[in-house]
Amino acid sequence: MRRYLRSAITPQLLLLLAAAIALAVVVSGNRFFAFVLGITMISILWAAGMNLLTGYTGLVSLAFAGIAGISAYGTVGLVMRCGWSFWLAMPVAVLGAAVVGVLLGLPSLRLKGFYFALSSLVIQTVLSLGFVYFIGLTNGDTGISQIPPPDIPLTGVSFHGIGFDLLLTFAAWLSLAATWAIAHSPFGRRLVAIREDEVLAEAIGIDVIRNKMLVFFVGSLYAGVGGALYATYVGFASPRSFDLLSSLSIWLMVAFGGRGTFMGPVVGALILAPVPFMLQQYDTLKDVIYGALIIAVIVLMPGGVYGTLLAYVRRLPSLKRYLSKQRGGVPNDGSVRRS
Amino acid sequence: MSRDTVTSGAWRQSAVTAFAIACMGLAPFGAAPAVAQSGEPITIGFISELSGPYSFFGTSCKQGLEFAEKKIAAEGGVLNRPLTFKVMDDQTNPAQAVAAARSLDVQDNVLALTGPTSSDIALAIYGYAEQNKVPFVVPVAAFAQLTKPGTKYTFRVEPDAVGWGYAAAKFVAARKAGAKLALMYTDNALARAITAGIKYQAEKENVSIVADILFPQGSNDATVQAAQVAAAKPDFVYLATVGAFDVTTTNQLLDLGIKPEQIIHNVGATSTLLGYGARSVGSNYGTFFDANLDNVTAEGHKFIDDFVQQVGRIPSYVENYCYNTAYIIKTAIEKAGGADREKFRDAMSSLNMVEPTSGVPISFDKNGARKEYMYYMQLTGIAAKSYTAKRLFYIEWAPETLPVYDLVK
Amino acid sequence: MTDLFVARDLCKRFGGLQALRNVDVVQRAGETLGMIGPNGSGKTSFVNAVTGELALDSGTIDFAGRDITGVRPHKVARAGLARTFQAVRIFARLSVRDNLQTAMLVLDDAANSLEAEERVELLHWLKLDHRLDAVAGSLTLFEQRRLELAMRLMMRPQLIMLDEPVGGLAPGEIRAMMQILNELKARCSIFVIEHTMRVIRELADRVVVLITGEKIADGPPVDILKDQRVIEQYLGTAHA
Amino acid sequence: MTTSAILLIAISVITTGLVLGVIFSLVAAGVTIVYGSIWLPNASNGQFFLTAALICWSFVTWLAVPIWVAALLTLAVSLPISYLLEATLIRRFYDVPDRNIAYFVLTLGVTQILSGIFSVTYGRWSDQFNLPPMIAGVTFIGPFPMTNNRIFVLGAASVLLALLFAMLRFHPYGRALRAVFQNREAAALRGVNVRAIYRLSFALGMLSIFAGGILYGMAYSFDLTVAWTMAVTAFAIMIVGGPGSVLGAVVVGMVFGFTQAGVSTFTSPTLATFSYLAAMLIILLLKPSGLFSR
Repeated sequence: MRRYLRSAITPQLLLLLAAAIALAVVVSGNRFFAFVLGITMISILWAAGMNLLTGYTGLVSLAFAGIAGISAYGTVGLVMRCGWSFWLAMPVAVLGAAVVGVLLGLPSLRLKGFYFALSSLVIQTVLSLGFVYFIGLTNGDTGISQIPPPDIPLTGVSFHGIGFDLLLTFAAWLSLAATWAIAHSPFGRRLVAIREDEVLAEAIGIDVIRNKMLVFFVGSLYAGVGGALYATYVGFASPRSFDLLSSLSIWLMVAFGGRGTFMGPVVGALILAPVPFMLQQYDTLKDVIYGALIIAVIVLMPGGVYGTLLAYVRRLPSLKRYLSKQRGGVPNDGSVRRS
Repeated sequence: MSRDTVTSGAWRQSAVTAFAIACMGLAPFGAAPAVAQSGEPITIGFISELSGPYSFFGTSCKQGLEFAEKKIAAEGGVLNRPLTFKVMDDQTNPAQAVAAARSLDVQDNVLALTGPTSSDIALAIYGYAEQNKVPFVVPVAAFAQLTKPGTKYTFRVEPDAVGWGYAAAKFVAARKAGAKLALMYTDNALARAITAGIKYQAEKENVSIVADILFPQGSNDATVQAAQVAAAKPDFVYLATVGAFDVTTTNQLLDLGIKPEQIIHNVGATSTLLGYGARSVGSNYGTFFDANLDNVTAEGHKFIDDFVQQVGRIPSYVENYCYNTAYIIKTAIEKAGGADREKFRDAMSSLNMVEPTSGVPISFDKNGARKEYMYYMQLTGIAAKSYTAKRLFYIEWAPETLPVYDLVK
Repeated sequence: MTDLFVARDLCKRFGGLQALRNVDVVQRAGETLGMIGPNGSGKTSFVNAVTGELALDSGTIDFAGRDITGVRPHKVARAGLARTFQAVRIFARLSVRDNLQTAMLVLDDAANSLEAEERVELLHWLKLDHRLDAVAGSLTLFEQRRLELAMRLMMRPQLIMLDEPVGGLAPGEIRAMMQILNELKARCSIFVIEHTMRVIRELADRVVVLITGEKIADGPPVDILKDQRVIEQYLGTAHA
Repeated sequence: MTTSAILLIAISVITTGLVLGVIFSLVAAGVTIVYGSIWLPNASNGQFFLTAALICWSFVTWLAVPIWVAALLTLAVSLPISYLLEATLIRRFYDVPDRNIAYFVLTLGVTQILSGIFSVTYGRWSDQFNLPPMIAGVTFIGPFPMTNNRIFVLGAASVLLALLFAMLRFHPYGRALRAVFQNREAAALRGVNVRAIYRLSFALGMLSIFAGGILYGMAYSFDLTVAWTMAVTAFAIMIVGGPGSVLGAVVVGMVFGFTQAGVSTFTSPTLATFSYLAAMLIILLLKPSGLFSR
């Protein structure tokens, strides 16, 4: 275990942490940009969790935001109604949300490939309807307003301003560190095996369903933590904050940045999360630009922004050799044989 | 992807990346801050639903507001300074709305916020406004929580939805003593509040509820429910469904032999009234402003005529409230004598004016709630692009008449 | 010799097609058992049923004294029954090293995992030691077959079921592969599917013949070649 | 409750179930044909469904043509749209291994663009849209008055579904299409032009979705939110029915229609919606590959 922890503290990660904190400090003079940055940090956390599911395991979970919503409503309910500390309420709500997530996901975890994505889309719809319908727990589509920010235990004050931004930055970093540790553990290897070939994974003794359940649970934890932080950071929670479109946009960050690469989703979140905020005055063009950007990336950079750049950079030193060799043989293009 | 894409497509890839980075980099400059200085324009932040599922209402509101904005500019602005509205799209998404509020507050240092037409969006901005002490004038959101006890900076122009229900029950009782009423409504905050008000007041008015049907959002057919309602033989059917489903439900009720005179629409917006079609003539609807009212002022008529000419439809209460909101803000600034948030808030609190378009008085209680009122109209005719209606009923009440905060949480 | 695996009365029906019809197969420890039959005769269905990928309609399967009927594939693999696939199955986008490490995962905790020097010896024997950093998908088919074999042997199985191990290989490669398979007998028991007699005759101690889901013969290769039913229904048509 | 009231509700359940069912079936058939052959999960099916209804509305409103002309014109318009999409975006992924994910992202991008365009155009013109009835008047079925327009919609959708079936069953194209559903490699070996079949099935799928949208617009008022509702419903039907199975799409589409209509007589319509989504999850648990999968 210690080995994995040690490998989690890589120069890359430290650099990322430093950059994130620097960015937070630099923009903290402007509360608007700080807010957008805070949302971006939560998006990074969510994208890291989604990457674990989609990128490493090949499970496209479109119920992600719904699970985040369960945790958000749980946390808010425990804090505002029962007077719990955020730091007690959040873990309870996150665990609850992850358990509900696994129970709802159970039938679809047996589904192969893309069918899982489609059925998770239906699960998300059920959750969204539930958020509106169970008005006693969620206040329906009115939403819950004036949600207090997390308290700093034993001090009587709560996180606000730059403190909250740093908390979110830390959470984003922690999520990346956790993803790194998981990706480099035997568990992570099993997940990759499942993504690459479920039948082969089983043939070499990997319990596919159990590992899928486990990763679904872990991914739901990310969703839940993000949900609790999101609701308290925005100060408002409503079914619209945790709907199918939210799930899709988190998933898009991963696909846009590059599935299965460690940094890809971070890049995806950094680019896509601020776009809607930055284009708030351009209401007529915004969706079209967003859509065109997505199409452009999938057509021109099928591996995602980061994935494609990475492949490009890796080829660079060998470019000459590659060009001179082009006439002979068939070099590996990394495509997958399918039977 | 094959390798020839890697070589020949390299420039394309860089182009896309450059485009992405450019989008990121350029976007903030679009939102360059405009600092309000003495002698400079007074800026109000207008956040509304210009895209997403509520775009129709947000856009309608914006259109109403723009008429007033132009008129105020022609009249010489306010305190000899131009009054401008900075428009932001919240995409019908609460987080976007909060971000927009923050942007307008921090970047543009606006005097006040206004704009949303959807209750949950308004409530999200409400949280920000109260916490950061930014005055917030809500033109078209009917949720009572916006003015719950202890509210300081938020002012609600539209009567609250529980009150709509109260007015509806009073209206039904006035039409027929001991009437049987059926309710059909969509699962949303507005409809839940309205029906809570109806149920509360119906008991007092000896109106019995014979059917109570709640539809989930995204419903598309109401035939079976219409049959259930028809089987319950009500005197009136109160509809609080939304958008296209509202029209579908109305038509299916009519198909099943319910008379138009028995139907009460919660509220009448022009496009929906036209959508009901000619067979709906005779049905009733609630409203707060209507082109067919006798008390429309000369300015009101001019607004209606100009609006019809430019937009091609009759303005309804939404456009009217957004038009009036600009004047409410203007009057409060004049009263405050400058662009100071606290003084503006105090001026709003003690405001005493009438709506320029209809002469209905406007004043707010200590929580920012308005003296409430409602009309009930009957459709008398529908043409291709216009309709006629007559007033059947009018009621006024004080916000504290109803235990609003017990009825909705 | 003890019975290593015993399949009794296996039946499986796909819609209107009877893929397996009351098939009985017994394999003794140390024995190399072959299974032949034309395409679509149910050979792969048989392996899929034994390794748990296919749910049987009826029948029982014992392996190493344990009932493994209806046991899920990963448990069958862990119990020491490994298999390969007709179309070679490796993690094509991962490196050879990653493939092998993934195959070792399961046995991290198990007592029978290979020691480091055994692994080196195994890779040397299969001539994969110089290819560790290559992307598996870029290997030749023969290398991929060897990698597949190495991945299974990492788990130190008692029995390995090979589904057409020389399929698609060039003549020279087939000879090399036969050599490897003959050496493999020292490491574990082998169950091999082929649709040609050639491989089976050289490799197997005993042969089971499957036609349209039914076992029509069972015996040493020499006897099978003389079996009138086999000649009529299979060899006669396929190799006329 | 009187017998006639019970009869009234019972017949309303049947007719509603049928009308909703055939429309669901048409759209789901369109989605399932495309997914079964090209492996393209069309996330923008709801937006195209809406596009059809809006185009039809535009023809009626702006060109003032009769509704049946508008409907036919709209169906015709679907062909160049399909061709354009296929030629620019869909075709280039035919041989990509994980193309279902690429297609999903792609169609999400299309969804975003279409919904962006609609929300600032149609969305600002009105909050709801109506098509004029094809046939006026009502026909009484027992005590239940059914509008002739809805009878027409029911009939037209049934005819279209029957045509679709007949084509898949008897026309050589249909047989080739089904061969591709079952096994594209084998089909290619047998001399089927797989790419041509892909193209055909994309056009056919879009045509089916468009037809569903037009008929929906005739039966109901519609607004922009119908796109997502329909997208999710069509996916749910496809999952339960099995991929590439038009029969599955039709059977499950009808079941969904009847569930939505029927369950709401016993309980609230919200619980009815929950119930069929829950039914989907249970079916997945019992038969993960879908009810009618091969």
